[in-house]
Amino acid sequence: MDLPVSVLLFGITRDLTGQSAVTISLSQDARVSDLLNQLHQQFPPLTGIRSLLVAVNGEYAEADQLLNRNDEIALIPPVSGG
Amino acid sequence: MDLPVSVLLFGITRDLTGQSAVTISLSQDARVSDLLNQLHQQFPPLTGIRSLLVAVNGEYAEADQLLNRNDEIALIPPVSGG
Amino acid sequence: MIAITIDPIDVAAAMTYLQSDQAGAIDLFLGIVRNNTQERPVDRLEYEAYDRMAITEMQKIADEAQQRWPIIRYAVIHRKGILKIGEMAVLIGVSTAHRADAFEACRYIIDTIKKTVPIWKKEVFIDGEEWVNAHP
Amino acid sequence: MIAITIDPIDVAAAMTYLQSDQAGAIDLFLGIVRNNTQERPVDRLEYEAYDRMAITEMQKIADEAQQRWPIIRYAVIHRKGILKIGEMAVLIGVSTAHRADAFEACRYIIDTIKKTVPIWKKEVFIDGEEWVNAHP
Repeated sequence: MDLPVSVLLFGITRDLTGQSAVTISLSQDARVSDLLNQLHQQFPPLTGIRSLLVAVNGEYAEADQLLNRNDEIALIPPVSGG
Repeated sequence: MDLPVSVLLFGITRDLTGQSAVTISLSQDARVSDLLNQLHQQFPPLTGIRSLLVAVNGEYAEADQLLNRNDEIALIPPVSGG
Repeated sequence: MIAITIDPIDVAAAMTYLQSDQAGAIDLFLGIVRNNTQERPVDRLEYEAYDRMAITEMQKIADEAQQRWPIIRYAVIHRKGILKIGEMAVLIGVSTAHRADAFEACRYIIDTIKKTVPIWKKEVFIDGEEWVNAHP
Repeated sequence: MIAITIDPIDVAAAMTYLQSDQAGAIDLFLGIVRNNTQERPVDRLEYEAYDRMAITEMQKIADEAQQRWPIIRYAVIHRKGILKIGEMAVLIGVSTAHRADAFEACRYIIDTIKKTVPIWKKEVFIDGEEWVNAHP
Protein backbone atom coordinates (compact mmCIF):
# COMPACT_ATOMS: atom_id res chain seq x y z
CA MET A 1 0.00 0.00 0.00
CA ASP A 2 2.46 2.66 -1.05
CA LEU A 3 0.76 4.34 -4.00
CA PRO A 4 -1.81 6.87 -2.84
CA VAL A 5 -3.76 8.24 -5.79
CA SER A 6 -6.34 10.97 -5.87
CA VAL A 7 -9.43 10.25 -7.96
CA LEU A 8 -11.75 12.95 -9.32
CA LEU A 9 -15.45 12.13 -9.13
CA PHE A 10 -18.24 13.52 -11.29
CA GLY A 11 -21.96 13.15 -11.75
CA ILE A 12 -23.52 10.16 -10.09
CA THR A 13 -20.21 9.00 -8.58
CA ARG A 14 -19.87 12.34 -6.79
CA ASP A 15 -23.43 12.06 -5.52
CA LEU A 16 -22.99 8.44 -4.35
CA THR A 17 -19.75 9.06 -2.49
CA GLY A 18 -20.64 12.55 -1.33
CA GLN A 19 -17.17 13.71 -2.43
CA SER A 20 -15.71 15.34 -5.53
CA ALA A 21 -12.36 13.59 -5.02
CA VAL A 22 -11.16 10.65 -2.97
CA THR A 23 -7.68 9.40 -2.13
CA ILE A 24 -7.17 5.66 -2.59
CA SER A 25 -4.19 3.63 -1.44
CA LEU A 26 -2.92 1.14 -3.99
CA SER A 27 0.12 -1.10 -4.24
CA GLN A 28 3.07 0.23 -6.21
CA ASP A 29 2.38 -1.63 -9.44
CA ALA A 30 -1.36 -0.98 -9.44
CA ARG A 31 -3.33 -0.85 -12.66
CA VAL A 32 -6.64 0.75 -13.61
CA SER A 33 -8.47 -2.50 -12.81
CA ASP A 34 -7.01 -2.54 -9.29
CA LEU A 35 -8.22 1.00 -8.74
CA LEU A 36 -11.74 0.06 -9.83
CA ASN A 37 -11.77 -2.97 -7.53
CA GLN A 38 -10.62 -0.86 -4.62
CA LEU A 39 -13.24 1.82 -5.32
CA HIS A 40 -16.02 -0.76 -5.56
CA GLN A 41 -14.99 -2.22 -2.19
CA GLN A 42 -14.74 1.15 -0.54
CA PHE A 43 -17.97 2.52 -2.06
CA PRO A 44 -20.35 -0.39 -2.72
CA PRO A 45 -23.08 1.85 -4.26
CA LEU A 46 -20.73 2.38 -7.25
CA THR A 47 -21.45 -1.18 -8.36
CA GLY A 48 -24.99 -0.12 -9.34
CA ILE A 49 -23.74 2.18 -12.09
CA ARG A 50 -24.17 0.97 -15.66
CA SER A 51 -20.49 1.38 -16.52
CA LEU A 52 -17.46 3.02 -14.96
CA LEU A 53 -14.45 4.06 -16.98
CA VAL A 54 -11.23 5.59 -15.76
CA ALA A 55 -9.40 8.51 -17.31
CA VAL A 56 -5.70 9.01 -16.68
CA ASN A 57 -4.26 12.43 -17.43
CA GLY A 58 -7.36 13.38 -19.41
CA GLU A 59 -7.49 10.28 -21.61
CA TYR A 60 -9.62 7.15 -21.39
CA ALA A 61 -7.45 4.35 -19.96
CA GLU A 62 -7.51 0.59 -20.53
CA ALA A 63 -8.01 -1.76 -17.58
CA ASP A 64 -4.37 -2.89 -17.64
CA GLN A 65 -2.80 0.56 -17.70
CA LEU A 66 -0.28 1.11 -14.88
CA LEU A 67 -0.90 4.03 -12.55
CA ASN A 68 1.74 6.49 -11.41
CA ARG A 69 1.90 8.70 -8.37
CA ASN A 70 1.33 12.00 -10.19
CA ASP A 71 -1.32 10.89 -12.63
CA GLU A 72 -4.53 12.92 -12.78
CA ILE A 73 -7.09 10.18 -12.37
CA ALA A 74 -10.83 10.53 -12.87
CA LEU A 75 -13.75 8.15 -12.65
CA ILE A 76 -16.05 8.47 -15.68
CA PRO A 77 -19.63 7.26 -15.21
CA PRO A 78 -21.83 7.01 -18.34
CA VAL A 79 -21.69 10.36 -20.12
CA SER A 80 -24.83 12.25 -21.06
CA GLY A 81 -23.83 15.52 -22.70
CA GLY A 82 -25.67 17.21 -25.50
CA MET B 1 -57.28 30.42 -82.91
CA ASP B 2 -59.78 31.64 -80.38
CA LEU B 3 -58.09 31.00 -77.05
CA PRO B 4 -55.58 33.72 -76.26
CA VAL B 5 -53.60 32.85 -73.13
CA SER B 6 -51.06 34.89 -71.27
CA VAL B 7 -47.95 33.04 -70.16
CA LEU B 8 -45.67 34.24 -67.36
CA LEU B 9 -41.95 33.82 -68.01
CA PHE B 10 -39.18 33.50 -65.46
CA GLY B 11 -35.45 33.00 -65.32
CA ILE B 12 -33.85 31.87 -68.54
CA THR B 13 -37.14 31.92 -70.45
CA ARG B 14 -37.58 35.59 -69.63
CA ASP B 15 -34.01 36.28 -70.74
CA LEU B 16 -34.38 34.31 -73.99
CA THR B 17 -37.65 35.94 -75.00
CA GLY B 18 -36.85 39.36 -73.57
CA GLN B 19 -40.32 39.44 -72.01
CA SER B 20 -41.78 38.58 -68.61
CA ALA B 21 -45.10 37.55 -70.16
CA VAL B 22 -46.26 36.66 -73.66
CA THR B 23 -49.74 36.20 -75.12
CA ILE B 24 -50.18 33.08 -77.23
CA SER B 25 -53.15 32.23 -79.45
CA LEU B 26 -54.32 28.64 -79.18
CA SER B 27 -57.33 26.73 -80.48
CA GLN B 28 -60.28 26.39 -78.11
CA ASP B 29 -59.51 22.86 -76.89
CA ALA B 30 -55.79 23.43 -76.46
CA ARG B 31 -53.79 21.48 -73.91
CA VAL B 32 -50.51 22.12 -72.15
CA SER B 33 -48.61 20.22 -74.88
CA ASP B 34 -50.11 22.48 -77.54
CA LEU B 35 -48.96 25.54 -75.64
CA LEU B 36 -45.42 24.18 -75.41
CA ASN B 37 -45.35 23.39 -79.13
CA GLN B 38 -46.57 26.86 -79.96
CA LEU B 39 -44.00 28.49 -77.66
CA HIS B 40 -41.17 26.45 -79.15
CA GLN B 41 -42.21 27.54 -82.64
CA GLN B 42 -42.53 31.16 -81.70
CA PHE B 43 -39.31 31.24 -79.61
CA PRO B 44 -36.87 28.67 -81.02
CA PRO B 45 -34.19 29.39 -78.36
CA LEU B 46 -36.49 27.80 -75.78
CA THR B 47 -35.72 24.40 -77.30
CA GLY B 48 -32.20 24.64 -75.85
CA ILE B 49 -33.45 24.53 -72.25
CA ARG B 50 -32.98 21.29 -70.37
CA SER B 51 -36.65 20.95 -69.46
CA LEU B 52 -39.72 23.16 -69.58
CA LEU B 53 -42.76 22.56 -67.40
CA VAL B 54 -46.01 24.45 -67.34
CA ALA B 55 -47.86 25.60 -64.25
CA VAL B 56 -51.57 26.32 -64.42
CA ASN B 57 -53.08 28.38 -61.62
CA GLY B 58 -49.99 27.87 -59.50
CA GLU B 59 -49.77 24.07 -59.86
CA TYR B 60 -47.58 21.91 -62.07
CA ALA B 61 -49.72 20.71 -65.00
CA GLU B 62 -49.57 17.49 -67.02
CA ALA B 63 -49.06 17.66 -70.79
CA ASP B 64 -52.68 16.69 -71.51
CA GLN B 65 -54.32 19.23 -69.21
CA LEU B 66 -56.88 21.43 -71.01
CA LEU B 67 -56.32 25.18 -70.83
CA ASN B 68 -59.02 27.73 -70.08
CA ARG B 69 -59.26 31.40 -70.91
CA ASN B 70 -58.74 32.70 -67.39
CA ASP B 71 -56.02 30.31 -66.26
CA GLU B 72 -52.86 31.80 -64.82
CA ILE B 73 -50.24 30.04 -66.90
CA ALA B 74 -46.50 30.06 -66.26
CA LEU B 75 -43.54 28.47 -67.98
CA ILE B 76 -41.24 26.77 -65.48
CA PRO B 77 -37.63 26.23 -66.60
CA PRO B 78 -35.41 24.02 -64.38
CA VAL B 79 -35.60 25.39 -60.85
CA SER B 80 -32.48 26.28 -58.88
CA GLY B 81 -33.56 27.65 -55.53
CA GLY B 82 -31.73 27.12 -52.28
CA MET C 1 -43.52 29.93 -41.04
CA ILE C 2 -43.03 30.09 -44.82
CA ALA C 3 -41.81 33.20 -46.56
CA ILE C 4 -40.18 34.70 -49.61
CA THR C 5 -38.47 37.97 -48.86
CA ILE C 6 -36.42 40.60 -50.61
CA ASP C 7 -34.99 41.75 -47.27
CA PRO C 8 -32.15 40.03 -45.42
CA ILE C 9 -33.27 36.90 -43.58
CA ASP C 10 -33.67 37.49 -39.85
CA VAL C 11 -32.08 34.43 -38.23
CA ALA C 12 -32.77 35.57 -34.67
CA ALA C 13 -36.48 35.98 -35.39
CA ALA C 14 -36.62 32.53 -36.97
CA MET C 15 -34.89 30.99 -33.95
CA THR C 16 -37.28 32.66 -31.55
CA TYR C 17 -40.17 31.34 -33.60
CA LEU C 18 -38.78 27.78 -33.57
CA GLN C 19 -38.40 27.67 -29.79
CA SER C 20 -40.99 25.83 -27.75
CA ASP C 21 -41.01 24.21 -24.33
CA GLN C 22 -41.43 20.83 -26.03
CA ALA C 23 -38.47 21.34 -28.37
CA GLY C 24 -35.25 19.59 -27.40
CA ALA C 25 -33.58 20.00 -30.79
CA ILE C 26 -33.40 22.64 -33.48
CA ASP C 27 -31.64 22.07 -36.76
CA LEU C 28 -31.03 25.19 -38.78
CA PHE C 29 -29.73 25.08 -42.33
CA LEU C 30 -28.43 28.26 -43.92
CA GLY C 31 -27.68 28.51 -47.62
CA ILE C 32 -25.17 31.25 -48.33
CA VAL C 33 -23.72 32.81 -51.47
CA ARG C 34 -20.17 31.60 -51.81
CA ASN C 35 -17.37 33.06 -53.85
CA ASN C 36 -17.02 30.36 -56.48
CA THR C 37 -18.81 27.69 -58.48
CA GLN C 38 -16.73 24.89 -59.90
CA GLU C 39 -13.61 26.97 -59.39
CA ARG C 40 -15.10 29.93 -61.27
CA PRO C 41 -15.15 33.16 -59.21
CA VAL C 42 -18.68 34.43 -58.55
CA ASP C 43 -19.51 38.12 -58.30
CA ARG C 44 -23.14 37.76 -57.14
CA LEU C 45 -26.27 35.67 -57.47
CA GLU C 46 -29.62 36.88 -58.72
CA TYR C 47 -32.66 35.01 -57.41
CA GLU C 48 -36.06 35.23 -59.01
CA ALA C 49 -39.26 33.54 -57.82
CA TYR C 50 -42.76 32.85 -59.03
CA ASP C 51 -43.90 33.93 -55.61
CA ARG C 52 -47.43 32.60 -55.49
CA MET C 53 -46.47 29.15 -56.67
CA ALA C 54 -43.22 29.06 -54.73
CA ILE C 55 -45.13 29.61 -51.48
CA THR C 56 -47.60 26.86 -52.42
CA GLU C 57 -44.81 24.41 -53.25
CA MET C 58 -42.88 25.22 -50.08
CA GLN C 59 -46.05 24.68 -48.08
CA LYS C 60 -46.53 21.27 -49.71
CA ILE C 61 -42.99 20.31 -48.74
CA ALA C 62 -43.49 21.47 -45.16
CA ASP C 63 -46.79 19.59 -44.95
CA GLU C 64 -45.14 16.44 -46.23
CA ALA C 65 -42.32 16.85 -43.69
CA GLN C 66 -44.89 17.22 -40.92
CA GLN C 67 -46.48 13.97 -42.02
CA ARG C 68 -43.16 12.17 -41.88
CA TRP C 69 -41.56 13.59 -38.76
CA PRO C 70 -42.95 14.87 -35.44
CA ILE C 71 -42.14 18.52 -36.12
CA ILE C 72 -42.99 21.10 -33.48
CA ARG C 73 -42.30 24.20 -35.59
CA TYR C 74 -40.66 24.91 -38.93
CA ALA C 75 -39.33 27.98 -40.69
CA VAL C 76 -38.74 28.04 -44.45
CA ILE C 77 -37.52 31.40 -45.67
CA HIS C 78 -36.12 32.09 -49.12
CA ARG C 79 -34.69 35.40 -50.17
CA LYS C 80 -34.81 36.76 -53.71
CA GLY C 81 -33.15 39.62 -55.56
CA ILE C 82 -29.46 40.35 -55.91
CA LEU C 83 -27.29 38.64 -53.29
CA LYS C 84 -23.60 39.26 -52.75
CA ILE C 85 -21.04 36.81 -51.40
CA GLY C 86 -21.73 35.95 -47.77
CA GLU C 87 -25.42 36.84 -47.93
CA MET C 88 -27.98 34.25 -46.89
CA ALA C 89 -30.27 32.96 -49.63
CA VAL C 90 -32.26 30.44 -47.64
CA LEU C 91 -32.96 29.41 -44.06
CA ILE C 92 -34.60 26.13 -43.11
CA GLY C 93 -35.26 25.52 -39.43
CA VAL C 94 -37.00 22.64 -37.72
CA SER C 95 -37.66 22.08 -34.04
CA THR C 96 -38.49 18.65 -32.66
CA ALA C 97 -38.33 16.80 -29.37
CA HIS C 98 -35.39 14.64 -30.51
CA ARG C 99 -32.45 15.48 -32.71
CA ALA C 100 -32.65 12.79 -35.40
CA ASP C 101 -36.04 14.09 -36.52
CA ALA C 102 -34.79 17.67 -36.71
CA PHE C 103 -31.81 16.71 -38.91
CA GLU C 104 -33.84 14.49 -41.21
CA ALA C 105 -36.77 16.86 -41.65
CA CYS C 106 -34.49 19.86 -42.24
CA ARG C 107 -32.51 18.04 -44.87
CA TYR C 108 -35.63 16.70 -46.55
CA ILE C 109 -37.03 20.22 -46.82
CA ILE C 110 -33.93 21.83 -48.37
CA ASP C 111 -33.30 18.89 -50.70
CA THR C 112 -36.88 18.97 -51.96
CA ILE C 113 -37.01 22.75 -52.30
CA LYS C 114 -34.15 22.51 -54.76
CA LYS C 115 -36.16 20.10 -56.88
CA THR C 116 -39.67 21.51 -57.03
CA VAL C 117 -39.97 25.14 -55.92
CA PRO C 118 -40.13 27.71 -58.76
CA ILE C 119 -37.17 29.83 -57.75
CA TRP C 120 -34.32 30.49 -60.14
CA LYS C 121 -30.76 31.47 -59.54
CA LYS C 122 -28.47 33.24 -61.99
CA GLU C 123 -24.77 33.06 -61.26
CA VAL C 124 -23.04 36.25 -62.31
CA PHE C 125 -19.32 35.87 -62.90
CA ILE C 126 -16.76 38.51 -63.68
CA ASP C 127 -16.95 37.53 -67.34
CA GLY C 128 -20.46 36.21 -67.92
CA GLU C 129 -23.57 34.80 -66.33
CA GLU C 130 -25.60 31.62 -66.26
CA TRP C 131 -29.01 30.43 -65.06
CA VAL C 132 -28.20 27.43 -62.88
CA ASN C 133 -29.45 24.04 -64.17
CA ALA C 134 -31.02 25.61 -67.27
CA HIS C 135 -28.90 23.88 -69.87
CA PRO C 136 -28.21 20.19 -70.45
CA MET D 1 -14.01 26.90 -32.05
CA ILE D 2 -14.46 24.56 -29.10
CA ALA D 3 -15.72 25.75 -25.75
CA ILE D 4 -17.35 24.85 -22.48
CA THR D 5 -19.16 27.77 -20.94
CA ILE D 6 -21.27 28.58 -17.91
CA ASP D 7 -22.73 31.60 -19.68
CA PRO D 8 -25.56 31.45 -22.23
CA ILE D 9 -24.38 30.32 -25.66
CA ASP D 10 -24.03 33.22 -28.10
CA VAL D 11 -25.56 31.93 -31.33
CA ALA D 12 -24.93 35.12 -33.27
CA ALA D 13 -21.23 35.05 -32.43
CA ALA D 14 -21.00 31.40 -33.50
CA MET D 15 -22.71 32.18 -36.80
CA THR D 16 -20.39 35.06 -37.49
CA TYR D 17 -17.45 32.79 -36.79
CA LEU D 18 -18.76 30.08 -39.15
CA GLN D 19 -19.17 32.46 -42.08
CA SER D 20 -16.56 32.48 -44.81
CA ASP D 21 -16.53 33.49 -48.45
CA GLN D 22 -16.02 29.84 -49.38
CA ALA D 23 -18.98 28.63 -47.30
CA GLY D 24 -22.17 27.88 -49.20
CA ALA D 25 -23.81 25.93 -46.38
CA ILE D 26 -24.02 26.16 -42.62
CA ASP D 27 -25.74 23.55 -40.52
CA LEU D 28 -26.41 24.57 -36.96
CA PHE D 29 -27.67 22.13 -34.35
CA LEU D 30 -29.03 23.47 -31.08
CA GLY D 31 -29.76 21.22 -28.11
CA ILE D 32 -32.32 22.78 -25.82
CA VAL D 33 -33.78 21.87 -22.44
CA ARG D 34 -37.32 20.66 -23.01
CA ASN D 35 -40.12 20.38 -20.54
CA ASN D 36 -40.41 16.62 -20.31
CA THR D 37 -38.52 13.32 -20.53
CA GLN D 38 -40.55 10.24 -21.31
CA GLU D 39 -43.73 12.08 -20.34
CA ARG D 40 -42.29 13.12 -16.98
CA PRO D 41 -42.32 16.91 -16.42
CA VAL D 42 -38.82 18.36 -16.07
CA ASP D 43 -38.05 21.34 -13.86
CA ARG D 44 -34.43 21.89 -14.91
CA LEU D 45 -31.25 20.16 -16.03
CA GLU D 46 -27.91 20.31 -14.26
CA TYR D 47 -24.85 19.83 -16.44
CA GLU D 48 -21.44 18.98 -15.07
CA ALA D 49 -18.22 18.57 -17.05
CA TYR D 50 -14.69 17.31 -16.56
CA ASP D 51 -13.59 20.40 -18.43
CA ARG D 52 -10.04 19.53 -19.35
CA MET D 53 -10.93 16.13 -20.74
CA ALA D 54 -14.20 17.29 -22.29
CA ILE D 55 -12.30 19.86 -24.35
CA THR D 56 -9.79 17.21 -25.42
CA GLU D 57 -12.51 14.77 -26.43
CA MET D 58 -14.48 17.42 -28.31
CA GLN D 59 -11.30 18.39 -30.14
CA LYS D 60 -10.76 14.75 -31.15
CA ILE D 61 -14.28 14.59 -32.54
CA ALA D 62 -13.84 17.83 -34.48
CA ASP D 63 -10.50 16.60 -35.83
CA GLU D 64 -12.08 13.35 -36.95
CA ALA D 65 -14.93 15.27 -38.63
CA GLN D 66 -12.39 17.42 -40.45
CA GLN D 67 -10.72 14.27 -41.72
CA ARG D 68 -13.99 12.93 -43.05
CA TRP D 69 -15.66 16.05 -44.49
CA PRO D 70 -14.31 19.20 -46.16
CA ILE D 71 -15.19 21.49 -43.26
CA ILE D 72 -14.42 25.18 -43.56
CA ARG D 73 -15.15 26.13 -39.94
CA TYR D 74 -16.76 24.44 -36.96
CA ALA D 75 -18.17 25.58 -33.63
CA VAL D 76 -18.70 23.17 -30.76
CA ILE D 77 -19.99 24.88 -27.63
CA HIS D 78 -21.38 23.11 -24.59
CA ARG D 79 -22.89 24.90 -21.64
CA LYS D 80 -22.77 23.61 -18.08
CA GLY D 81 -24.47 24.52 -14.82
CA ILE D 82 -28.18 24.78 -14.10
CA LEU D 83 -30.33 25.15 -17.22
CA LYS D 84 -34.02 25.89 -17.25
CA ILE D 85 -36.54 24.89 -19.89
CA GLY D 86 -35.87 26.62 -23.20
CA GLU D 87 -32.19 27.26 -22.47
CA MET D 88 -29.59 26.04 -24.92
CA ALA D 89 -27.24 23.33 -23.69
CA VAL D 90 -25.21 22.76 -26.82
CA LEU D 91 -24.51 24.34 -30.18
CA ILE D 92 -22.81 22.51 -33.05
CA GLY D 93 -22.18 24.48 -36.22
CA VAL D 94 -20.39 23.45 -39.39
CA SER D 95 -19.76 25.45 -42.54
CA THR D 96 -18.87 23.77 -45.82
CA ALA D 97 -19.01 24.54 -49.52
CA HIS D 98 -21.90 22.10 -50.08
CA ARG D 99 -24.84 21.23 -47.89
CA ALA D 100 -24.57 17.45 -47.62
CA ASP D 101 -21.20 17.76 -45.91
CA ALA D 102 -22.54 20.32 -43.42
CA PHE D 103 -25.47 18.10 -42.41
CA GLU D 104 -23.38 14.95 -42.11
CA ALA D 105 -20.50 16.51 -40.20
CA CYS D 106 -22.82 18.34 -37.80
CA ARG D 107 -24.75 15.20 -37.03
CA TYR D 108 -21.60 13.17 -36.61
CA ILE D 109 -20.26 15.66 -34.09
CA ILE D 110 -23.36 15.82 -31.90
CA ASP D 111 -23.92 12.05 -32.06
CA THR D 112 -20.34 11.35 -31.03
CA ILE D 113 -20.28 13.99 -28.30
CA LYS D 114 -23.13 12.15 -26.61
CA LYS D 115 -21.06 8.97 -26.59
CA THR D 116 -17.58 10.01 -25.51
CA VAL D 117 -17.35 13.48 -23.98
CA PRO D 118 -17.21 13.56 -20.15
CA ILE D 119 -20.23 15.76 -19.55
CA TRP D 120 -23.07 14.64 -17.31
CA LYS D 121 -26.67 15.71 -17.17
CA LYS D 122 -28.97 15.40 -14.18
CA GLU D 123 -32.67 15.67 -14.88
CA VAL D 124 -34.44 17.35 -12.01
CA PHE D 125 -38.15 16.59 -11.85
CA ILE D 126 -40.76 18.02 -9.54
CA ASP D 127 -40.52 14.88 -7.42
CA GLY D 128 -36.99 13.57 -7.83
CA GLU D 129 -33.86 13.64 -9.90
CA GLU D 130 -31.76 11.31 -12.01
CA TRP D 131 -28.34 11.27 -13.68
CA VAL D 132 -29.11 10.42 -17.30
CA ASN D 133 -27.78 7.03 -18.54
CA ALA D 134 -26.22 6.22 -15.16
CA HIS D 135 -28.29 3.15 -14.35
CA PRO D 136 -28.89 0.00 -16.37
